[in-house]
Amino acid sequence: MELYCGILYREDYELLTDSTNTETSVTDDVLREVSMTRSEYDHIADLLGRAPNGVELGMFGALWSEHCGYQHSRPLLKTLPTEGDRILIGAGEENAGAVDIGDGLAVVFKIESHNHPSAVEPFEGAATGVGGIIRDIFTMGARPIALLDSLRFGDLSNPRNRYLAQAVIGGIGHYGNCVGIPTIGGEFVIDNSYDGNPLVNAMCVGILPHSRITRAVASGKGNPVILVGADTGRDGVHGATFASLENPQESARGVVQVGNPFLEKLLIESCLEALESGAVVGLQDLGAAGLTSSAVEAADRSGSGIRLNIDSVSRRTTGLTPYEIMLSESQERMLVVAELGREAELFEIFDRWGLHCDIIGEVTDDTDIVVISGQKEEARIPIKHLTNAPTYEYPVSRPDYLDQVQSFDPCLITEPNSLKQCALELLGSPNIASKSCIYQTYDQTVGSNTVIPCGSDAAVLRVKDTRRGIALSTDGNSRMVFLNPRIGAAMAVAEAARNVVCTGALPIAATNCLNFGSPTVPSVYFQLVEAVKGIGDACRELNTPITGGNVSLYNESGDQQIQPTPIIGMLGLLDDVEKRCNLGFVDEGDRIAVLGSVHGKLDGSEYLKIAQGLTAGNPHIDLAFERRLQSACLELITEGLLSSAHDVSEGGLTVCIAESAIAGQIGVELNINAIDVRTDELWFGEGPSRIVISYKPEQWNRVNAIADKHEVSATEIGTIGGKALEFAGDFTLCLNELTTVWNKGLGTALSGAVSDD
Amino acid sequence: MAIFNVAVTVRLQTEVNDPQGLTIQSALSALGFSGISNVRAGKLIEFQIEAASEDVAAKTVEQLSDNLLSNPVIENFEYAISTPTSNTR
Amino acid sequence: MAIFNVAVTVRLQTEVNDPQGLTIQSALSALGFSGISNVRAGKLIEFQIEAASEDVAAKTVEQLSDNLLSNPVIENFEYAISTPTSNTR
Amino acid sequence: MKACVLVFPGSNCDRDSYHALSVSAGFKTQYVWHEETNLSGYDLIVIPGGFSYGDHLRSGAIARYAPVMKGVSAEASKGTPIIGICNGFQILLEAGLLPGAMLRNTQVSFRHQWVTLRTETTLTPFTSTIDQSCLLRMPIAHGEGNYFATQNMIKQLQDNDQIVFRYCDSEGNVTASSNPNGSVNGIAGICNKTRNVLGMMPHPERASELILGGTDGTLLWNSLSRGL
Ligand SMILES: Nc1ncnc2c1ncn2[C@@H]1O[C@H](COP(=O)(O)OP(=O)(O)O)[C@@H](O)[C@H]1O
Ligand SMILES: [Mg+2]
Repeated sequence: MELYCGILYREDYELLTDSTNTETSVTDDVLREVSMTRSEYDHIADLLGRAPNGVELGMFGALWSEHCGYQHSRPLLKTLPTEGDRILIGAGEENAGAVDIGDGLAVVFKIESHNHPSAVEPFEGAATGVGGIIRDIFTMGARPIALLDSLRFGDLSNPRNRYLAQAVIGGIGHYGNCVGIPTIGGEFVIDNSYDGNPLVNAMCVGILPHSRITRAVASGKGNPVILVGADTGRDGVHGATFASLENPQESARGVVQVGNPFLEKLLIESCLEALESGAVVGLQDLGAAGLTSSAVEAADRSGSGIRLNIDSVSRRTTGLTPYEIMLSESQERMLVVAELGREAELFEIFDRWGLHCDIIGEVTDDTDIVVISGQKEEARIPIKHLTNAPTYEYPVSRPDYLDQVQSFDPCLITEPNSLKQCALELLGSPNIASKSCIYQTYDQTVGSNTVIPCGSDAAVLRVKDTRRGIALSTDGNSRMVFLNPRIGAAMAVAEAARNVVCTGALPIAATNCLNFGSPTVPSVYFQLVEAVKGIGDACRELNTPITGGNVSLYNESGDQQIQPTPIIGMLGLLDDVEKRCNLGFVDEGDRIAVLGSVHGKLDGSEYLKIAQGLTAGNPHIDLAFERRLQSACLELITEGLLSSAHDVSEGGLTVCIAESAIAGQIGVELNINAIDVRTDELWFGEGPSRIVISYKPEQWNRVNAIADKHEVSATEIGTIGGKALEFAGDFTLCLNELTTVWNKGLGTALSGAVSDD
Repeated sequence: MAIFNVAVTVRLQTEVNDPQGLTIQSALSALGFSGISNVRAGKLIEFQIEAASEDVAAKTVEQLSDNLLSNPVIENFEYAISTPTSNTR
Repeated sequence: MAIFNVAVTVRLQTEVNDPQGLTIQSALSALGFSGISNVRAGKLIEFQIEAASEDVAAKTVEQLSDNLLSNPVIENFEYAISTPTSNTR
Repeated sequence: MKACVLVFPGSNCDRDSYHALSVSAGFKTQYVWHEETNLSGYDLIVIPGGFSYGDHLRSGAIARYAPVMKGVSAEASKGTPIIGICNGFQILLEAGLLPGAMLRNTQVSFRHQWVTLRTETTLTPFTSTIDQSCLLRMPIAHGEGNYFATQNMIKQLQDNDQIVFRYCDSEGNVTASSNPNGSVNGIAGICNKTRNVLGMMPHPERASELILGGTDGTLLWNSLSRGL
């Protein structure tokens, strides 16, 4: 039945709204349409004491979907640490969490996925993903000041994946550049498991005085409910439930959402101005499940009811049904609850910004959402039923593959013939090579706050009118999570925090996006359950509460589940932004040391994948040590002892040193006394809790003393200088050659050109 | 082999949101051009193609219009082929 | 008063470089579509206009094409006006 | 110094310009809404960057019809210094206050990077105190910054010393590889014949504080205040 949902629906609509209708008359097709099981349907009928009509069923379907209702993840998410001294608005209370950064200011931030829409229409899917997360931030009353994008694609030798990657990058740049919010960081990772199911996660960060924090409430009987912004079309009807369907490409129905960043910019400015007027009671964006979810959530927060007259909703197309109006996901729309009698002030503001608005309803003192069209009541549902989606815990079973991959024995691997060749191959591979061909298309400096743009461990923004700075990073390491879900997820948190620490910032709070396969597959559910535990473990140890996030399940294509991909967005705070640190080597003669272990492990490394074609091993992290390491590094930076700091991640020590050398355009001479260590483990081994630092030679005693104090080893491994990188007699790289390979690697892969080597 | 002139027109599907069209429309009314409605913005891609016959050319044009010049998820395309009458312009 | 359908086509002048056209052209040849040359990208703006007569409509269209829809330094425009045959679409 | 920063729907460097002028340059600065028509009384008018009207049709094409542009024209003929940055440059071109037009960057995509600029003339109120032997560094961030003018126009620009900035390499040579967007002759900024209207693609307002990576932008503000 290859029919557009609206049409299919309209036939059944009559059937369902028929008062003689009994529960059994609902067909499987209709249930599939709203992504609902028959037992859920029966449950709804019990709750209402009657059969739901079509509009009501659609509303339930959307709000009980994973995207809005977190059916499969809510019990898990409850276990995450969400409290802390700095938390002003905790996870789940509002559209995004708010964190105190001192000086009476707060930072609001959140990450969200737009994976399924991007699989269908990558440019618009990514663009509207950015638009959606920006709305979550200014809904809080904050001015958005930064964006980050975390991306995953299948192998770039496949032209479809190259197309998806290019279009997604284009869409992100298009939206962010036009609204004038700098994109200052992100990730770009290639793995076969994302073939046909790319991941597009976008994070937005905003800033505001504590006193301006705005709640997304519909409260106060009689207060008018105003819809501002774009006219409503048939866009993305079923978007919210669509995100829980396993094959988005085939089930793509409705109309693809096309974003309008220009309109969003007008919404940002006008909404911030409207908030300043004091005439706004509550502000709520329209995201997944459109009017339904925003009205329901806003009323639910204040325990009020809400009554909508959908005939007042301005439309872009003719013939929209009440069902479509309630579920349309047309972009760039906001719901404003005004103080009764002050609507005119708000209309004046929106009008000046050239925005259209309609009064579409009012707040009531019961606890129902009522939808009216003409004289007819199209829906009446107690709000609590819509917001309390049933939750499920699926059978969990430890995946069979784990024993096999974890029993990996490095002795069976032969060390590479040419370490140099291997190093160059790694440096030019898409996951390690410079991402500049991506972020060169992003405006990174609009807003005049960018102190460290894309290209470092974390980006740093100054906070105007204060001495402070904030640092931001997104990190995920799906291969490690695949090999050991709990440890891998903890490692992602640790890496995000470590990246922020390397700039001299104290990690203070985190957001997360859980991108997983189908939760109904027991081994996938195991990955989800374990990963959430791992995030909790690390956030507790590192004292970085989770302030919010998003869950994206059913990421699979065919039978292929994506690698489990929790993405962590980390916020760090610098009390004095002048004390920041960067990753590039600075001066001839500076010394280099490693904090933490000098060599890593082959487990789950990029080297093992690229040079040996293996995804294997059992990663490990000592979280208590990680915390001490981060404290040591922070103290070294705040004491002003370091010239550079760079976290050791993919590609191990070689890549870490190479990146710092390229950034500073200066060579190094390493002298490492590593007997008993395989050369590949030494140079390409990975593992958490390692930072390469550089400093003036005369500071070594102080550096060492601070490391000692935190019970962290600091090992001197070399000196900065020259135009070559001497890897302790094992191999030598020429800085020029290295820079070219690293700079060109990704651009070449993305354009589909065959590389020379 | 002959050379054919091709013009491919790409339009957003009617139900798809057209921010460009909407912005132009409101600019026009702000400029005092009244009575203008349903503004939609599309693309025109023109080129020359060398092919054995018009049919062969049409086949190629169809293929590349569908895959490259337009995005079937949100757009429709249309094309016209003609033999160059002269080589000016 | 009648309603007319209008299509305005805007093209870059021939002597002006067309980065978009060049990019499309190299993408096409990279993908193996050979024998394609002189790719040029243009714009199509379609709308409806209410006017007393086709002549009146044409005058307005000419004016707004010249002032807003195209930039005479780099572009040329062309338009076609027709009466809607039916009111569907 | 009294300066104003115009605000169009979709301007997004208005706040940055305001910040640079008021905090870094110490000008008394005000925002002016696109519906105003009287711009008299300012020593400097800034048309900021961004995506006015979403850059639909062509960048600057719609903004140039905003009521405030009448005021801009009037002030341009009175000799008031007017600077259009990025989208502001595009608007000045569309308005005919500067010659030429903008095309899409040769790479077609948007481009953000720090560039090096050579000051081609100090005979403008914006560059009067700049030492020409010192190259300037500031960011660009645009998708349509590929400046186009006919051979004739270029000749006139050259003959009248209207080319103000060119993109160059670290040695000051204008080369193909130092040209970030395909602009004809590496042109990054031009002025009108009477020299009081400057359009430039690079963003001096984003290079007006050390913490943002450079202060070369302040050389323009200094020239302006020195000139008055
Ligand atoms: N999609 C992207 N968008 C913006 N910046 C990116 C993107 N991908 C990578 N970057 C930037 O490139 C740099 C290197 O990325 P990555 O190797 O993931 O860093 P790390 O390993 O330190 O987390 C970082 O500064 C990161 O922010
Ligand atoms: Mg890092």
